[in-house]
Amino acid sequence: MKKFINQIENVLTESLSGFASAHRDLVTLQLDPTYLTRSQKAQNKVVIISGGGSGHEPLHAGYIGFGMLDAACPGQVFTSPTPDQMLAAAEAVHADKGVLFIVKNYAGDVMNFEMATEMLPFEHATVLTSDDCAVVNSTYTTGRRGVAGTVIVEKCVGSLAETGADLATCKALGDKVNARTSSIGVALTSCTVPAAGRATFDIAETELEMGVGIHGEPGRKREQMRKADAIVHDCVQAIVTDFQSKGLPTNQEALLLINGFGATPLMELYLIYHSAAKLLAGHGICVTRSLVGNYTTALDMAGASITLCLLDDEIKQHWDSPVHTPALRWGR
Amino acid sequence: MKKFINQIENVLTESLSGFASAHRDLVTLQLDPTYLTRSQKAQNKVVIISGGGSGHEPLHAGYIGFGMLDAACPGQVFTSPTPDQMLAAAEAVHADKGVLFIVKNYAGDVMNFEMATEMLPFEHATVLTSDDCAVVNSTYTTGRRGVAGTVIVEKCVGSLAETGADLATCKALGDKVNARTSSIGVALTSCTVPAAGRATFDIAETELEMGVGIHGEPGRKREQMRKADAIVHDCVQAIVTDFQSKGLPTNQEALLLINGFGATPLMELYLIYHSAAKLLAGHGICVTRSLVGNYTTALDMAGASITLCLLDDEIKQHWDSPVHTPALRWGR
Amino acid sequence: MKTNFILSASLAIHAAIVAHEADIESLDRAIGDGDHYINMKRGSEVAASLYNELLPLPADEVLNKIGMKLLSTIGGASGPLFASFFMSMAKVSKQNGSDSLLEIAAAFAAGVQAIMQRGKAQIGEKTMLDVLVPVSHQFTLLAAEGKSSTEIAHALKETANQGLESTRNLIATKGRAAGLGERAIGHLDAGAKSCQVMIHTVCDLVIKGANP
Amino acid sequence: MKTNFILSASLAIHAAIVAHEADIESLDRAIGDGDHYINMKRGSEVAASLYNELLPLPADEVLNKIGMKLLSTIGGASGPLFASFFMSMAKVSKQNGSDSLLEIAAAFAAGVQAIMQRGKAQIGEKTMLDVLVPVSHQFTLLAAEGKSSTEIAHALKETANQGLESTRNLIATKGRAAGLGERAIGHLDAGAKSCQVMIHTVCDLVIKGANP
Ligand SMILES: Nc1ncnc2c1ncn2[C@@H]1O[C@H](COP(=O)(O)OP(=O)(O)O)[C@@H](O)[C@H]1O
Ligand SMILES: Nc1ncnc2c1ncn2[C@@H]1O[C@H](COP(=O)(O)OP(=O)(O)O)[C@@H](O)[C@H]1O
Ligand SMILES: [Mg+2]
Ligand SMILES: [Mg+2]
Ligand SMILES: [Mg+2]
Ligand SMILES: [Mg+2]
Repeated sequence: MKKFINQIENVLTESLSGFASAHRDLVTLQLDPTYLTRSQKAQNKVVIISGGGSGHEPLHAGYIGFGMLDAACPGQVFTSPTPDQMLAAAEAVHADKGVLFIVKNYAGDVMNFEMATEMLPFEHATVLTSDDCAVVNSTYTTGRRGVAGTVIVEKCVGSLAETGADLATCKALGDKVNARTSSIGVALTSCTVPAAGRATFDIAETELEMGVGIHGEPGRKREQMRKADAIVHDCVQAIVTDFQSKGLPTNQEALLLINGFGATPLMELYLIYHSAAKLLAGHGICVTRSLVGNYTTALDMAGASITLCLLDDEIKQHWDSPVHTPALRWGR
Repeated sequence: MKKFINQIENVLTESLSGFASAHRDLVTLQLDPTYLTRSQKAQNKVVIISGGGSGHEPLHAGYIGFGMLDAACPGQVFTSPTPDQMLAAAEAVHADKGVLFIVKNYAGDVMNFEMATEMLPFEHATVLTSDDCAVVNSTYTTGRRGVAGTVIVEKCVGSLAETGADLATCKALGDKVNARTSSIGVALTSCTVPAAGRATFDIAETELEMGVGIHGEPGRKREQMRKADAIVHDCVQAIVTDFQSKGLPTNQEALLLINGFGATPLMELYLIYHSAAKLLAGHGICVTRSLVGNYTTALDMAGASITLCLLDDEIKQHWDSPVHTPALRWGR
Repeated sequence: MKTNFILSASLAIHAAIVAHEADIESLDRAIGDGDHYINMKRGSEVAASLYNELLPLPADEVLNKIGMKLLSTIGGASGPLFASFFMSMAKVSKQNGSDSLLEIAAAFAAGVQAIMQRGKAQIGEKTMLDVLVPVSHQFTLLAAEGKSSTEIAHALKETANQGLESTRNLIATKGRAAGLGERAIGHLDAGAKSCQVMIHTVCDLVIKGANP
Repeated sequence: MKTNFILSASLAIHAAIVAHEADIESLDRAIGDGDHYINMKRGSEVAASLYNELLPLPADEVLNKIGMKLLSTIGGASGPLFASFFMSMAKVSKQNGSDSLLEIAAAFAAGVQAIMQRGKAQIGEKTMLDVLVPVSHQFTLLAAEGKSSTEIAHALKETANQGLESTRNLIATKGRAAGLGERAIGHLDAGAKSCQVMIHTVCDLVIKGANP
């Protein structure tokens, strides 16, 4: 393992300190318990708080700021944060209209946020994101994982909250965006968790992991490496099938997010975009919004995920509205 | 080599097509010869054109748009573009106030741009960027390489050009920013050029390349891998020494750019930022502007470069001014 | 249960987790995300570090403080689960006492019940519960039969082994391995492994003569 | 020089470059950026593809068109250098003719001179010039002495070998390897290697009886 680190134990604190210092106009860091908030506390709005294991940067702290999150709680690498972080963050940012938590659907995240909300003295609600269509849903499982689609949920809900909308309305939009969003990921290499010091999985030069998560968990299937168009074809097929099984009409406008896992060059991400947009057009889906880059990473994993969000006027409006965060900024 | 590609020969065209389609509100792609321009042609200003080998994305095409470039000419991977591309781009965007080329100082880039300018029917000038302080300058060599500092030059000159400034003034600012900018890079792994199909250099788990360029050229020295603080210390020392040897006072405000080469997680880049800002403070340098992320990459190389630009009021103004490009956007 | 015993167990558990680094780590790497060992180490370390602070306190408070500390230290899936375990154990110990083996077994059962509630999981879902539930069941049974603490300790070690082994051929329906479908078959569950290690450690203390 | 000869040489050069892929590639990978083989292949391929189009044209136009095409095809450092070579050779061939060996040598010298001007480089800087300059010098000398084309071809192959070998112990002061300082020592220059390959190829055509 070769990484730019000093002591394994200090990686998070040093990195978060650098982040907070580089973006001191936008975010403020608190340690012990660890959470980040906007530098300027918002007033009289539903506050949006997210969090999760570290290693997915810029998710979530990179999305703190006007039009998106009010606070974020980073856990250890790939490990959910703890309830005390969430309680302290909520205490720091709440602005009398309630707290909305945006939580990626993993047992650990769900349980820690749940324990926090049980102790929380404010009105609150939670949007659970579960956009990963690689995980087959069944009544027996904990359900699908939340992956890169979470960024779209955070952007739209964050935008709505800025308008003064109430907690129930914000939660409803989050749930709607989540329901209309589907993702699938492909890994070409594993990532290396700093504290582990070695790759989470081994994979040959001729293989890929299809349906991989964002934690270096093995995917649904180990498959043969093949041309980009063939890989993208299977991903797009999975997403379209997912929408069909939900009864969502696919002949409409969509937002296409091509997300790099951390070690995949932009050159390849745009090539994937090109391939995906063409295939989607064949399904009657017209890509009118896009985001291409590293938005929900898995440390240094080579690979990418494809996320599609079926737009309607409300989602479009909240995607397009101004946002000003370290990692996503437009309109101001 | 595992990459998201179809045919090696089509990588660039497919990737550029994806880029142009994802950012169709901002950029337009022409093929044969290949160049990209703003979707909306600017009027009555010095036009800024850059270009260079591909593989450094988002450099340069990602910086086309208001407040930065008018056009960019991408070459083959790590290979300078050809004069016909530059001539066609200039022909397409020139707006009666002359053409300013921003060229990274490499023999190939310099010669190709030179041959283009010899045939160019418009008033023109060239800013050669040479911020890489790893390459020892001497009267015998071609001089220092242009690396990530090029982004700062493009941003500032692009801002000035929007104000209607004339060609000589734009060139002068570019030269000044370049003179006040110093960079040095460290690679932990090699990159893999798609057409070559294998890593450009081999490097052990215990080694790093100090003073590496952005093309997978070996660096100045192969050194032992060590803690981030020790690596960053040597980089900061090289930059400060460079400024001192140029007679530039270092006790002033600066812009710190921590640039990832493509496979380095944001977590590590912010850790480097934290370490560098602390060390710079010890030299009396106060970091008041920053940029952390993948801005001048070397395909899938793991590693990072540190760039410092000594600010003055003029540079600050042009750094802060609004910019709206695919890869850099603020203020609108 | 005595404060002294709980704190000795906590030190021994920390040592045992560290001694089993390779096993625990590789299991979570195979079908999880590879952090379970790090999480267990962080948790057991912080629990052990409370030794001096907790020594003067009654057992139920000790259990509760350990639970609270784990809650704000471990994170992940195992953090809230183990925290719930200790906090529930504390509550029942306080209400009913935990002097007799039967009372300890009841407190343990309450802890396991809390894990089931928090994680909305049952036995057979390829989690730590596949060790904890049978161990708890057996514990209560043997305590009711009036078996000695040493006899119980020997038996529970064996039950823990079987529980761990039972996770091998299961498909996971809870936790991260749930994303893997059939690929999880053939691997032991990491959380089950660390529970087996901890149960062995505590039972060994008893077998060596410690008084619970 | 005859159109026929130039075009045969162009086909042979393309084949020779491809045959030397491994050598050329590994040299630019060692102290450059690894693309020199790809650049040379792209350039020689496109030059070869012009065969039918150029066959009816006079030699100087053929040389010029090859130069122009290389300029818009190769890129990198070698693109403008080889383009300048051919375009200058074309110009001097047109002015002075290129029927005699002496005239061909003069055109070659003009081509090499153009490379020196475009790249602002001299011999001894660890570039293709370390092959081209001595070859040009030797060519002019032997042509002036009235040596036969076959004699000259044999001699130039040897000169090219020596020139290539001379780059081994140089520090580079031009091109990408200039960033490496002493680390470049011990490696041959990639551009020098491809020039040696091309000169050998053309000389072999002459030795086999082709009429330049
Ligand atoms: N819902 C659940 N109920 C009981 N145990 C669970 C549940 N989800 C996960 N676990 C246990 O937690 C273990 C993983 O813990 P850990 O690796 O620390 O957290 P994470 O899964 O968040 O990375 C699994 O091996 C499993 O035994
Ligand atoms: N200024 C120069 N003058 C002459 N030859 C040069 C010069 N710069 C580079 N070269 C030659 O070009 C070769 C490299 O070509 P190539 O790899 O195609 O381009 P690049 O260096 O742009 O990647 C070097 O090996 C050297 O022989
Ligand atoms: Mg985890
Ligand atoms: Mg090159
Ligand atoms: Mg885990
Ligand atoms: Mg090269």
